[in-house]
Amino acid sequence: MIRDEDILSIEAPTLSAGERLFLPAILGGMKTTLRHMFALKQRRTVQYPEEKRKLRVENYRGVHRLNRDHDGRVACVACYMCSTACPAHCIHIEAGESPWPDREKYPVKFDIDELRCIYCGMCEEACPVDAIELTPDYSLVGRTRDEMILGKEELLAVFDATRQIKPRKDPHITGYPNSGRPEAARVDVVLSGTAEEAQNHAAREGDSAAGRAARAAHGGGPGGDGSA
Amino acid sequence: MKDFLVTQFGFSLVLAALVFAVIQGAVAYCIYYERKIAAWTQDRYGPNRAGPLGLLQPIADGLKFVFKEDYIPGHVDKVLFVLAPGIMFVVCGIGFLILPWGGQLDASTIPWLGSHLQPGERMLSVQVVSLNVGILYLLAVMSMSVYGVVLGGWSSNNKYSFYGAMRACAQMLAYEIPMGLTILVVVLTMGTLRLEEIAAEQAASGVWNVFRHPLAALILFITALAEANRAPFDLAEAEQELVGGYHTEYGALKFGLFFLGEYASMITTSALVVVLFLGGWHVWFVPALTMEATSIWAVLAKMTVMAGKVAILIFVYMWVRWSLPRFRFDQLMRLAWKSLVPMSLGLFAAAAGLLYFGLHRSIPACLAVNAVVLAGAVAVASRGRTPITGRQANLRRRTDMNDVSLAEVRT
Amino acid sequence: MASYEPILLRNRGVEGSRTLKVYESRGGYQAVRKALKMTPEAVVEEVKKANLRGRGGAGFPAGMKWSFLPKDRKVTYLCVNGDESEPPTFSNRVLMEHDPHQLIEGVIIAAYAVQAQVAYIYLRVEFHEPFHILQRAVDEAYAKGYLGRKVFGSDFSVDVYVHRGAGAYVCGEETGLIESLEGKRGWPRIKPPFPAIEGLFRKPTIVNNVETLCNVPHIIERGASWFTGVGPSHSTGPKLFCVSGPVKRPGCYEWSMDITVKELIEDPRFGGGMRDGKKVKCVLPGGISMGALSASELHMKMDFEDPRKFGLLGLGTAAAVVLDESIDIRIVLRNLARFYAMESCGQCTQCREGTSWMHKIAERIARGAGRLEDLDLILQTARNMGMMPGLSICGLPDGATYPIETVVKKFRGELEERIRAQFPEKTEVSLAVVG
Amino acid sequence: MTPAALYTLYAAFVLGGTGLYFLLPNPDRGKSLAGAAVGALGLVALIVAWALVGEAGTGAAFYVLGLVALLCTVRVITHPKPVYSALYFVLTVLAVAALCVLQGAEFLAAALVIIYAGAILVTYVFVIMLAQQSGPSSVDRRSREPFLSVCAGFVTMAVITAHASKALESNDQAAGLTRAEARLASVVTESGAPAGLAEDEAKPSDDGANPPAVAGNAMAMGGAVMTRYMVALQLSGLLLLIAMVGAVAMSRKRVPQEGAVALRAPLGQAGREVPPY
Amino acid sequence: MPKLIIDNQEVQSREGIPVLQAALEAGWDVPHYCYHPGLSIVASCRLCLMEMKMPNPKTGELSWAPKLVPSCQTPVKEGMEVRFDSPAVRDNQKDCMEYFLLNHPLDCPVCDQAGECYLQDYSYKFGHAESRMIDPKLKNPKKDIGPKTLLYQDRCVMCTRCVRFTHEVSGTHELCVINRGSRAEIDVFPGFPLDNPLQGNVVDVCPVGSLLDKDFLFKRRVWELRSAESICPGCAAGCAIRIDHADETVIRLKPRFNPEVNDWWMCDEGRFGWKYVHDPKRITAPMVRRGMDTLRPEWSELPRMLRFRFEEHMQEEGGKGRRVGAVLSPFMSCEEAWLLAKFVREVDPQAVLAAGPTPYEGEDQKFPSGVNGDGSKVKFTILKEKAPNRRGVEMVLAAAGGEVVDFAAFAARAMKGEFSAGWIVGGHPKGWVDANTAKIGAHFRLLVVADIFPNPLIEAAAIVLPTCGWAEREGSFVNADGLVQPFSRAIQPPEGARRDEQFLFELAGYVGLASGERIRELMAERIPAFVSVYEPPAVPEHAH
Amino acid sequence: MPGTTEYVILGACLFALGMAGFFARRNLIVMFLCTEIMFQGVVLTVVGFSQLWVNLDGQAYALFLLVIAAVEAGLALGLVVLLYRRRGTLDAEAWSVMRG
Repeated sequence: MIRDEDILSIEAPTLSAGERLFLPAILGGMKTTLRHMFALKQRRTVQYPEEKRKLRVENYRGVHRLNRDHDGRVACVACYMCSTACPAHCIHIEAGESPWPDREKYPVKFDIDELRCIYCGMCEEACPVDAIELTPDYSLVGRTRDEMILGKEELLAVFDATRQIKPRKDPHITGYPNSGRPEAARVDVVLSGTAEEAQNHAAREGDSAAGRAARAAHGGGPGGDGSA
Repeated sequence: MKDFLVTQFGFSLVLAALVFAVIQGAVAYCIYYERKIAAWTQDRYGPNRAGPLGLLQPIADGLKFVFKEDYIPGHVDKVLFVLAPGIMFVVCGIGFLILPWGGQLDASTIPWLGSHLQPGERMLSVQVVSLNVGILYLLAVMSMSVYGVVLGGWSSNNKYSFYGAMRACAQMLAYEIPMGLTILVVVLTMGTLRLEEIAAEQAASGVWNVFRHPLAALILFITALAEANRAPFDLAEAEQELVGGYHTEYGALKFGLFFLGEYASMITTSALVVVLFLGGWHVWFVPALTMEATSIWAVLAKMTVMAGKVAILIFVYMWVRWSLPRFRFDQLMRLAWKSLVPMSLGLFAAAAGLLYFGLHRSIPACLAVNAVVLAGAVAVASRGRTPITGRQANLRRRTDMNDVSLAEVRT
Repeated sequence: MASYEPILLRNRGVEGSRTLKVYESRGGYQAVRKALKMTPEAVVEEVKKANLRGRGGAGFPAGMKWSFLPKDRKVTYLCVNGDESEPPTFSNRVLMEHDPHQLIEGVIIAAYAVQAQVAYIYLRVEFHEPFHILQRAVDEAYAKGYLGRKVFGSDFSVDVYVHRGAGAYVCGEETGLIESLEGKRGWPRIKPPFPAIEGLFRKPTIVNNVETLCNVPHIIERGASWFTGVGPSHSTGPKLFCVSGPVKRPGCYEWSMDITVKELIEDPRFGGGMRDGKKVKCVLPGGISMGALSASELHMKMDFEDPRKFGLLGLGTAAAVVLDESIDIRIVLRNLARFYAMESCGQCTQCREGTSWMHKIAERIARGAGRLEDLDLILQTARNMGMMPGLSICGLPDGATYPIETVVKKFRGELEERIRAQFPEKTEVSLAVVG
Repeated sequence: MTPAALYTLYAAFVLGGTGLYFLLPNPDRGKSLAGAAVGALGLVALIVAWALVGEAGTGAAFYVLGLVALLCTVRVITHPKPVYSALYFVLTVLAVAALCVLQGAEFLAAALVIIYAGAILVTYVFVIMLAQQSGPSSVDRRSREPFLSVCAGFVTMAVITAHASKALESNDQAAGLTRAEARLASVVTESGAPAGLAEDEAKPSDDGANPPAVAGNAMAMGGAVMTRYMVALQLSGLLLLIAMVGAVAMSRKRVPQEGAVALRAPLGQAGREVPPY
Repeated sequence: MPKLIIDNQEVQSREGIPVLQAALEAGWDVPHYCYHPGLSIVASCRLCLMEMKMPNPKTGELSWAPKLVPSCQTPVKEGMEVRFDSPAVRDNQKDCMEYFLLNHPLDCPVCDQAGECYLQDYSYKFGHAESRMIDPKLKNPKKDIGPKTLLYQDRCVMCTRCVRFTHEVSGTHELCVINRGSRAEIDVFPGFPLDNPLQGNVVDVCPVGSLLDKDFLFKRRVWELRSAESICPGCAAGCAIRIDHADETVIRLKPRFNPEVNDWWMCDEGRFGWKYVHDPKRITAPMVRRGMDTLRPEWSELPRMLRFRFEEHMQEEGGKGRRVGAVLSPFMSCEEAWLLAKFVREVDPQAVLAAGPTPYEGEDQKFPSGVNGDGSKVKFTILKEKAPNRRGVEMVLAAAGGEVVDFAAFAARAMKGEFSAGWIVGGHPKGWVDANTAKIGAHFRLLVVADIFPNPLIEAAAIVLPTCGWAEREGSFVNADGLVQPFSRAIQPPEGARRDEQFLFELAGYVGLASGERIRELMAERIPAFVSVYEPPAVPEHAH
Repeated sequence: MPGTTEYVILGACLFALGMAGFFARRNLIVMFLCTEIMFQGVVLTVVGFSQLWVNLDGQAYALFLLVIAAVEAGLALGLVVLLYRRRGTLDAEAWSVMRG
């Protein structure tokens, strides 16, 4: 609601008689365009298929990718933040209980309709684990609409294809310290030396050991998706 | 048959067919030309893929128009929907009939065809029709082009089309008046309605009308822009507001006809300006381009010169289009009714006065009259306050009322 | 220092002091006989007059507490708080181990005064020996008819049960004790209603400390005026003091409450001075919950009022821990914090999370990864947990904040010095989890 | 005019009137082929009548243009969609203009096209489109007293024709003579027109009463209008001015004063519900 | 009706409620976790602390007491003055929120509670932006505490609502608190999982994402859900519930406060018993049998066709004394029953109407159960009558007049061939037609069977109509206590099916859009009970 | 060159058709169109007579007719629009009720 007192009454500047004709201004404008017309060396157009423009890799918003963490697993935790933030409603996620002990959820399905997408980058902003990113790849083509709906495997493949030119940032906010760094410092406070505490502690340690084993069993080494 | 072709009627037929064909081709290349100019203005290359320098682009475009599905939406008035582009095309296409392309032609100089004639035996007018109301014919034809736009807009049964049509209609009606008046200035100066005579007169005296009536020439050029619905007067198809204006619903060949119509009328109006003000086919100090040179080669040279002048004018059209922003509708109307009509009226009255005193051919007198009219316009314009338009006027009002009583306004 | 004859500990060291026979022979069970002849109200009045302040730590006048009971009650319980969990404190244990009948006599008088039909003596689980001693004494008393139906032939009946808890510091808090006694998880109850209105099994209940009740027979026997004559006017009666740490004679001593901390440490009748000639660095004079004194504050009197002047919470259990100069104050801080983090019951948010946070900070400082701002942080945390008046159900967070705050405030210089002196790389804390 | 021609003409009128009656919009009837057929017969009769009265110079152009004018006029009257009526009228105007050209009235023809087709009818179309945007309304589907209207129209037509033919017949001789004289005059009169004028044009006589034989050229018209009809010209200018003022006054949007809005009914409703008088 | 002053505003309150409840009802947003009006008060979260005017012990003057008191524990007294809008209270809320989040993993992105989590809400409203703790967080385990519930201990705020629920409402005592301090955990006794008929409520009472429903786990983010107020059709108790749905799919049910029936609770049977709504075996399209063929008619032509066929039939058979018989299922809403009864009475004024058989299972279950249920007050009951609207249908039949019989009699008369045309409505999710009932189908010449799942009667039916699950239609149920309760539609019927009340509305000869309210208006002329329906009182906006 | 009689007959036909249409049609705009047709008839007639008398009077008369037609169109259409706004219909019958 704009209040009346907030409205500024703006007077147009008073013009001189010559200016009132607008002809000088018009001619001035036309001079400018004429100059451009014959400044042949200034051509800015990139002859696309032959020439390609250099992009700012960090900022360009092209095809999405789904990042892998250091173990090669999909980094996404299926929190739906991207699909919630998406103004075009082009992200469709189905969450499932993750096979890895260090996180709760992972995406069973992760589809992005690249035709619906407006490449605003809100998904990237919304992602709490920096799992979804937009790559500098803009040459996405397809013959059918279905082809333009990228699934999890395709998005991971985009990551594999672009990880050289745009390496993955380390996530800075995450509830899961192990998902980002190879060996995040894990300090548990052992409050006292009672047997019970020690047991609990050992049990938790055991958990993570089991987790490592499970990871190995899932083939979660680098290169493998681990979610298959 | 051989003789028929060198009679005026036969020659006119041939010329009509020739000019019509050339104009259609020229229209296609106008589009190419326009795209190139647009590109250059914006530091781009423009079409450069189809053929060398993209020269085949118009053909590709034309083929595209032809091969697209000719779709008629279900909600339109079918008869008028089909009729409208036809009207547009025909009306814009028949204006060139009275344009003089090259003065007189001595039929005997035509190789082979005129070999049986004596030199000077039969002089042909390089013009399709010579009418004694020539300019009136042109005006009449131009006034009919409104129908194409209006019917196209209305029959589309789409509010954007309809708005576009209404705007085009009002615009054309408004700009026809200054256009007619400036033409009358020339008519008064030249004392004839026949275009070929106007052109010949300028060639004979070597004084183009633009040197006598530069202001009238400018006004005619501006109104010609408006009549052809060209930027900055392309309100009828303002994409930002009206999607595509009156031809929103059109596609394929029918849209192509509208397109052709627009460019054809550009050519016609440019030619009109050239004939009325720029000496038609005349260029100084070139022997081939005088009244007396009537050989076929001279005529061809004249026609080339004429075409060149038209091409330059069309370049200006396009240059203007890619330089200037579009008028708002009220500005457009204000320009017509409050600037162009009074100025052209003044010029017309002054020209009549000059005619009364026999000074109508005098360059200084004419220039003085033009200067006076321009000065008068400037004086009138600078007298008033800057018009406050649109929103600002509302603002003024709001704040004024604020002072009185805000409560009253709110209740 | 005037001479003082032990009253409460008069039977300590006497052969067979735990037996009924010896106790009676040394004048025991006279007071109860006297009391049973008085009206309950008169007994309450007498105790009130004596201004017997609770020895459990808070120092609430016992007589006053008794008079809070609703008049129209049908069932009343008396609970004896023997859950002596405050770290350096062992006076109750001494009382129970050496003179159980003195306690039983006090229980009977108190039960009579509040007209309680049942009395529970709640012991902490670690008190194996006191439990057995006390149980034996109770059995003896039952056998003699001093307990059970119509005690001492009067119309008054009282049953006494000795109960052992399951081991928690909070069970020393009266409502925590009640919960525990009811068989539930031992965490304090919200007040109001106070136990005197609705306590054990939702019935009016009086909870008194062992030492408090041990004083009662003497008040009845010798009169309130005797009691008020002992010690300063606001802190009347005999009091047990515990001394621990590197003093020559650690132990439990009885004296009136006009003794200073310094005397407690230095006097040969008590602590007897520091071992190996070390200097005192810090004393926690009232159990650890009341706060710490620096070496310059040893002139503090061990009564109910003086500690406040030194920034302490109160007299507490009057059990002084002496720390010598060889001790790193960071370790003191850590140990203090760890105790409360361990013992917080987990009910109230401030206490549950605050104590563990303070412990984390203290732990880090002790590990050598402290930051200077951690001192402010720990103070702030302590304050946010709520110092008197507290924000929680029970007083545990108050007890947790005072030692931390007094240690940080009174030894800030040393702490800062220690922090500055630590290896710089250790100050970098793993930031793997920041949130 | 011969009686045969006259009777043919009357027959044409009767047939045409009948046809028109059936062609007039009527919701109870579909498209009337019979009406169209009868009307066509009427037109044929009309052509025959023209042929019977016609002079030698009457060419195919006249028949074609005349038929176009008539057919378009009929469609103007009978078409249920006003837009189409207006467009047919444009065709009528064009046909009439062409007929004028046939009569050598070129300036008039140009004026007809520019003013009628280019301005007046555009305005009509404008108004129709603004007022009636959705299909033919019930107003246009039903005629008002079609029979009586047709009778009135065609009786008038017959009366005018009868009288005109009679008068023309009596004046034919004299008229022919006058025309011949005029043609002669135009040849002998020296051309005083400005340089560049076509040779077949002649300078009008001073008072315009005795125009050149081939009339209708712009110069002659100009001369006539500016001299002989000067007063009429000024009056028509005045008339146009008055009309302009009137039109502006009529279509002016009345901006209500602040606060006065509530007193009046909303604009759209004000007229629709006629309050009881 | 005591009046008290909260933040300088006078508030009218109710007798015997805590100040917190009074403030919530008056619109204050007082943060709280442990307080729940249906559970005992422990005042342990210390978030609702307030300042209170108390008499100065020395002078007796009223002044703001230095000590903050828990508003959940302080009963309302006439004339008392409290304030929440003071620096001390705000500071405490702020500090408390910091404490709550100290060891919280902040895994909102993967937490199912996110969006309806009071840790989120309160830390946004009352908390700090950042935590000052740099030390590693304490990690508490995730536990599988029962077949339907997961416990994420690290998200827990130890409000003990769940524990108190099992103690006080279900009376089953599965949950308890173990360990002390910040390591305190909610847990079950080994070998005794949380598995009682009301256990789903512990998820509801949990103000944070600590207790989660395995059925809903990871299914949806809550902000994608839309809600419809409804009534549980599981038994005749008529618990008020909320249907949370998304994309035309029921996602979960939640109880709605209704002091007359279910208070804040609902049973697991109702909570998880809706799955049949999305069963692929459902009948989804009307079928008309013509000879050997089965046709699929358009819904739009069905009302006219049915009326025509019944009227035609009555013209043929009516004279022979054979009547129309209709069975109205207790799974129908009152509105549907009324519309169908109206139709049947119109085509045959002497039609015989019957209420369909009502399923019963076991005995009524009353809670709290077990040793500690002191029996003084039953807090929740699961009825053995497993149909939502037997009383409603009976009310409609009573008002419909004419001959009304019970189902057994109806079946017997049908077997004798007394009815030539019939309209039998089912709707029981578990099926209801036994072998004997199936036989009556053969005795009808024109039989319409409407049911949600295929049943044996369909074999004999000339016309089969699909009915809807309760989530797909709107109307009202009358519960065991005679309470008329409306329920609204949550989702669209499956492709091909149509809302029953809309179809029957048109069948009964009305035009337009049917709504429960509109039909009740029509019904109210005949049955006064439907003049108004029972709507539970609104829950204070900030209460939870 | 066609003779005067044909023009007169054609003019009469147009005039009469215009008149019939004016009576028969109910749409105000179409009615005005019909009057314009009557003008056309008159124009043809006077042009025909101009031919007959070989002078410009007829044509000049026609020219003034154009003026009248333009004036009529301007005013009449303005009026029609006004009336349309008042009644929401173009039906002439809607204005047949006299209100004095």
